[in-house]
Amino acid sequence: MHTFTATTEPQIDIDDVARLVTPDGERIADPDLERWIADVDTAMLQSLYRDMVLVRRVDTEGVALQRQGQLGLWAPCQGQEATQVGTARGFRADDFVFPSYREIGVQHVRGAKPEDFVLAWRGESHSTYNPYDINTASPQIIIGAQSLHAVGYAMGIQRDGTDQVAAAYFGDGASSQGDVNEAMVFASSFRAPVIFVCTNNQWAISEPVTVQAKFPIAGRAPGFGIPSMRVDGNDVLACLAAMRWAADIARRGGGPAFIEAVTYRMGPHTTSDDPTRYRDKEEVERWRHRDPIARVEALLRKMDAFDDAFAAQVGADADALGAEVRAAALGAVTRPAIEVFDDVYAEPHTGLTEQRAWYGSYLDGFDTEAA
Amino acid sequence: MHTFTATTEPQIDIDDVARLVTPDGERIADPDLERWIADVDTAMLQSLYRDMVLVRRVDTEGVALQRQGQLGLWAPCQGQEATQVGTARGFRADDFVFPSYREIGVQHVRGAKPEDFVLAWRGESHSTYNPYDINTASPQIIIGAQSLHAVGYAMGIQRDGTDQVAAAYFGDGASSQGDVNEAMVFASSFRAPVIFVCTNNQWAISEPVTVQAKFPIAGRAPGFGIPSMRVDGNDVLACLAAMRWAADIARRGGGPAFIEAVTYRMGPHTTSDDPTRYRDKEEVERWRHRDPIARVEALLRKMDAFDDAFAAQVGADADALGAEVRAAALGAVTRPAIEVFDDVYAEPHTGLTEQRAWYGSYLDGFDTEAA
Amino acid sequence: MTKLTMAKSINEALRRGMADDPKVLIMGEDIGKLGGVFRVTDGLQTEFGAQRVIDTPLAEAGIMGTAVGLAFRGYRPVVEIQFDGFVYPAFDQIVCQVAKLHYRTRGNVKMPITIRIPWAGGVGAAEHHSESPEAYFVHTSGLRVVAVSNPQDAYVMLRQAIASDDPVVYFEPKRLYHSKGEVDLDADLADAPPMGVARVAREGSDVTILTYGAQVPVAMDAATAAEDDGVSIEVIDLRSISPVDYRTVTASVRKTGRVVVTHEAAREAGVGAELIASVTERCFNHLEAAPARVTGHDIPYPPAKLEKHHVPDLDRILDAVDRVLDRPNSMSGVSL
Amino acid sequence: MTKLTMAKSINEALRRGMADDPKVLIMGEDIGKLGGVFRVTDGLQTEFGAQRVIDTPLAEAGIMGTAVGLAFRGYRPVVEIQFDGFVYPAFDQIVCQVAKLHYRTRGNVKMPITIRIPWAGGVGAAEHHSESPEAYFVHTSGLRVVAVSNPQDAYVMLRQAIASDDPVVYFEPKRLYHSKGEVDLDADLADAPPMGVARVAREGSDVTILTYGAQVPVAMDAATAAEDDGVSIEVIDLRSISPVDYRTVTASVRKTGRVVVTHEAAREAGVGAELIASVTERCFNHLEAAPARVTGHDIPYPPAKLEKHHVPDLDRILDAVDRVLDRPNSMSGVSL
Ligand SMILES: Cc1ncc(C[n+]2csc(CCOP(=O)(O)OP(=O)(O)O)c2C)c(N)n1
Ligand SMILES: Cc1ncc(C[n+]2csc(CCOP(=O)(O)OP(=O)(O)O)c2C)c(N)n1
Ligand SMILES: [Mg+2]
Ligand SMILES: [Mg+2]
Repeated sequence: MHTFTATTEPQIDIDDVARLVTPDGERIADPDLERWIADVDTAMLQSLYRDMVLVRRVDTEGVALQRQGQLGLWAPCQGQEATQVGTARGFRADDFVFPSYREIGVQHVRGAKPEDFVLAWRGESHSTYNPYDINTASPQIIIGAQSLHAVGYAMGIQRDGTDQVAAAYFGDGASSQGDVNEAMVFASSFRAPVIFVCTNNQWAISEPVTVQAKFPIAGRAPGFGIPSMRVDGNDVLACLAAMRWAADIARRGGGPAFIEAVTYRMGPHTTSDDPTRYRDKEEVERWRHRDPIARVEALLRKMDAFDDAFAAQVGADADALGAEVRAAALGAVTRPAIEVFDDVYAEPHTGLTEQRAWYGSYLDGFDTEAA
Repeated sequence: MHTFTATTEPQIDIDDVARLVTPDGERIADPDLERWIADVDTAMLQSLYRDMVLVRRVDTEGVALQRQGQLGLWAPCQGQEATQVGTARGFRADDFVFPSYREIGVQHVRGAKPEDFVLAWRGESHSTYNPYDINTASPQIIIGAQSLHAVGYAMGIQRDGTDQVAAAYFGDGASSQGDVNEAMVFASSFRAPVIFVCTNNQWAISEPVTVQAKFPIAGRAPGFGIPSMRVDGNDVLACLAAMRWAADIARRGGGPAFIEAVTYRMGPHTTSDDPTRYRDKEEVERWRHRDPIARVEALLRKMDAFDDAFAAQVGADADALGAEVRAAALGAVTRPAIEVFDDVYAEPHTGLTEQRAWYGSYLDGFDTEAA
Repeated sequence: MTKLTMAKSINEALRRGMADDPKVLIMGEDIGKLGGVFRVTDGLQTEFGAQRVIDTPLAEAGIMGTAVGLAFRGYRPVVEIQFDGFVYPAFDQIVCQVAKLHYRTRGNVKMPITIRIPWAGGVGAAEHHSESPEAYFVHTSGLRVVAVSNPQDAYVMLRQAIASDDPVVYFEPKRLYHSKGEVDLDADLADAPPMGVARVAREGSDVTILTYGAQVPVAMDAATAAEDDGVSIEVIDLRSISPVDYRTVTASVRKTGRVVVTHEAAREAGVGAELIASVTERCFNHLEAAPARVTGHDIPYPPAKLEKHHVPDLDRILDAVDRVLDRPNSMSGVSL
Repeated sequence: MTKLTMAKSINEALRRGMADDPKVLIMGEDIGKLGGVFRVTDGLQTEFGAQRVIDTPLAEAGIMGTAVGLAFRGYRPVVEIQFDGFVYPAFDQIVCQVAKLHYRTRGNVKMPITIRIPWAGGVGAAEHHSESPEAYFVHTSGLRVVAVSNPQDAYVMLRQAIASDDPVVYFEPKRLYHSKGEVDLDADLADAPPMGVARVAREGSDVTILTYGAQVPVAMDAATAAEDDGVSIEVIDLRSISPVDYRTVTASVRKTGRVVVTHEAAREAGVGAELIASVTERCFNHLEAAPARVTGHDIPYPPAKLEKHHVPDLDRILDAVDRVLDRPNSMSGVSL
């Protein structure tokens, strides 16, 4: 037979995913994932839980700060904590990650500091942390562009002969972009150690995933020669396992791997968005019962590893982080006007030097007038 | 199982294709293709043969004209006649086809006139025929761009409620372009009646297909939900059958279909190219034994349908066409200079009207000086 | 006449454009149920259905390339690019296909595509959401480029763009979406000034300000302020920035002899450069002073908190007015 | 000194750039075994291996985007775009990433990428193979843009571009690939004029011609022809078109008071517009006549048989020289 037909029906079953913990918090076995989490003990599970709670707290704080006019915009990640924390915990510190604007949890796991979550959304700067400090690029806004950056970075890893990996995070909407598909072509052609994480949160602003794909997005990668996995994105254990599976392929010289994490954007696209215009409350409610944090709490309780002291400690940590985030926003100091000219070029530039000098004297003119 | 692995080994077997006639001209049965050529009788087979011979003759003439300085460039299609003629014969006249620069055979089947093959390569105009006369767009030079045009055209067909189809031809190299992948996304999302024909002639200028794809290109489409077929591109019957299979899906409202025709570019990329720099003679020789025209001749002989009279008639037809093509090139008259300003806009344009008037008077100045 | 916001007047132009011609359809990201991120297409999918108001996959090259195919088939697509900074993935299709197909096919294939671009800054947005890419399109032969500054023009010019058999890039300033103005929805379009004609937004005799889009109200404010200072400024709203209506422009410059151009886009090889070069070529002997540009700096659009130091404001325009009048200004004594 | 074609001098610059710095690598379509469609990368893959001379899949966005990733990792990619007309699929990555990443990351991430573009017309090529897209990049803040006109500059400036920590778009005129000139391959690059400095290609006192790339030899021929006519022309080869060396330019214009700009690209919002606007701003009181532009028409690049009516030639330059000297010319009596 030389015909290829789509192997799955044109309908996307959100339960047709690899999974280790059911929505009710029951630990189940999965043939693909099991071996990758053999070492995960109670402490580790608790720490995954803690990360998710912290991320949700940062997110809640971000929304609140935006409502209070402290931030220009915020892109909530509520509902996606397991995808972000679970996969990101699968990296080594020396791997390099290219996130998109919604990957608050990834940034948190990579080591972002409180101010890093808010200063860009406040409009103080286009990005915050130095990417080399936490081996994580500034969050990308141009949909899909970072997928190629990750492949290029991975090509650099190959040339350096190390066993690091690079990774790109992008959404279900992004999967339609030419860049993302070219990234798969290049990654496959060069067998680059790169991991693609497609966060299928069911929506690209107001467009349901079915506008982008009538078949599972994970089903695209194999056509490019890239092994892929469709995982329950609300199951933090499964997400961790999926990333370990993928990173292992890449690290061992097996080339790229692809993860589709099936999850849900519980909030609006951003604080500017009004999802009541385009989606049903019922859908949101259905997904509320699949909450990624509640799921781990249920599992921990079944394991007798969730007591009041633990809950209180995590709550206190989250409060502390939330307070720090808030303080960072409120305490932000806008840079002097003249700094708009900084860092356009790495080396001196005659044209800009002249414009900068002129603008400086123009601004000085106001001081003089005022004086 | 929720993992997807590439179903084929990372190596591309050129004989792993749907086929109806072996390289030796033996008619074999193929489960996927058989029903689509039930009506093909001897006369039809002879006419397919004739088309291929004519196309090869146009191609030979084009190369010769270029060598003689009559054309600026030529992109030979030798070796690809079966792919082009076979698939193009599967269309209806009211279907609409978007070819690339090498689709001489497609243009021939669609009704291009002798001058249409040479005037653009001669530099007289960017394109020749009126696309609406033969329902075929001007050959596209920007790699892959036309794939999206075909999808858009097909979306128009859907809105008009007819059972026409649109088709795009592009190469193995083109399969890497973002546009081609976006075309698959849009076609699948809208279930547009469009057929993608990827002519895998093993080379994109100097790059072997393995730079673009380590796995069969036809294997990509199903990931987008598009049924595909990998067909022997040197088997004109199989190519015809493949197009009928694809067009039937599209016409019946089944959405897009994808054909990968596995063939070989026997000549250089263009007359400017020197393939001895990058590929082995042996490979070319191996493919010479798979010649698409000799194959049909052998089959016709086995069927006792290839006699001297037939051969002579086809040869004479080819000679006549070749002579017309040559005459069209030699007889071409370059347009007046001022026509560079024609057709930039459909409606009057103040800026260009002014530039045109100035240039006219500038040119007139020379006449005056000369007089 | 009806009082409408600019967003609503664009919405009306789309509605009536579609009602009048079944070949008109609109396509873009989130334009259906959501009605666009700026609500400009609000209600249109309900009214005209998903076949004519098409939510596309998230891929700008795909949107533009399929619009080209629809135009081949005789449709007249109106494409929405969600924000100015997201037009670049479509750049190849715009430059090599939309702009060139009519020329390539010697007039056989028309490209009556309208490309709507919510445009420019001053709205406190994130990176890539405040760009002014108009010069790229002005430099591209085969396109027409317009920029609107008020609800009435927004309405009429969009209808004209849709009716044009040429591709038109239509820039709509985001920060004016909610500004209101009188719009005559029922006027005969044949009576309206053609898309290519500039408008003298304010008459004056000392200095000509050439501008377009969201800088028009800023220039008007500057003119008002200058009046108190005894300076009479003529403000020309170009409306069409390719081609430019040089009849109107040169008439003004011949009168005033002094020119200030203002736009938000970066200065280098921007539309202002073209305007000054053309004005100098056409009116050299009438110029009393070097024309002055007031533009964004030659920097990427800065973070929101700093954008007011990038987008030209009233003070920077007045400073340039002082420059062309040879009065003390920020460049006094500066030798370039 | 060695006599080399421009193609060979670029090849040498790549070779030595790679030999000097293991982080330099080159990537593009057909640059390996074939040595590029113009043979500019001939022999480099044999010498440096397929890890450093990378034949990429056929996708320009992919090439540019992976180059960005390699730069993130500390590499210094030199990207070849096969022909000028094929740079547009990479436009988004160039404008939004290559040009902006240093600014976005406040200097933390450098983009030392060189983008080589075989460029412009006059070679009888098919559609899309003769484009002059330089103004798009000049208008893009964050990029440096250079255009070379002779083998020596081609060699030195490519080495400088590769060594620069900023992204540089490097235009190489196709029709000069086979022109020969003396090249000093062993000169200390530190002694060479910096990339941003213009060159007075010929001194003169009556008229200044500003140009770059393949128009430089045309302008030189025009200057020679004008000499017979008693007109002394100064020709400035700008070399860097962003930023422009206005020190050299204004010094010349202050001397001659008359300016002609010539380039192949379309006129509207082209580099010539910027040059005239800037020269007018900087030298208004020294100008004796309106500066004149000699450019491609505002049309898509025409078919090869007609290109000589599009690309400015000696006659059109001399006509413009007559214009700025107020001698009879094609515009005499034309009122704009
Ligand atoms: C090239 C480009 N086009 C459009 C946008 C506008 N935009 C921002 S987010 C978004 C939806 C993205 O959806 P998805 O990829 O699923 O990610 P999610 O927001 O769900 O995390 C769109 C259309 C953009 N940022 N970049
Ligand atoms: C966007 C773009 N990039 C590069 C080129 C230059 N180019 C012309 S043909 C070609 C190879 C195309 O290979 P393939 O798609 O396999 O088609 P084939 O030539 O084999 O028919 C290349 C790189 C182009 N025309 N357009
Ligand atoms: Mg999404
Ligand atoms: Mg090929």
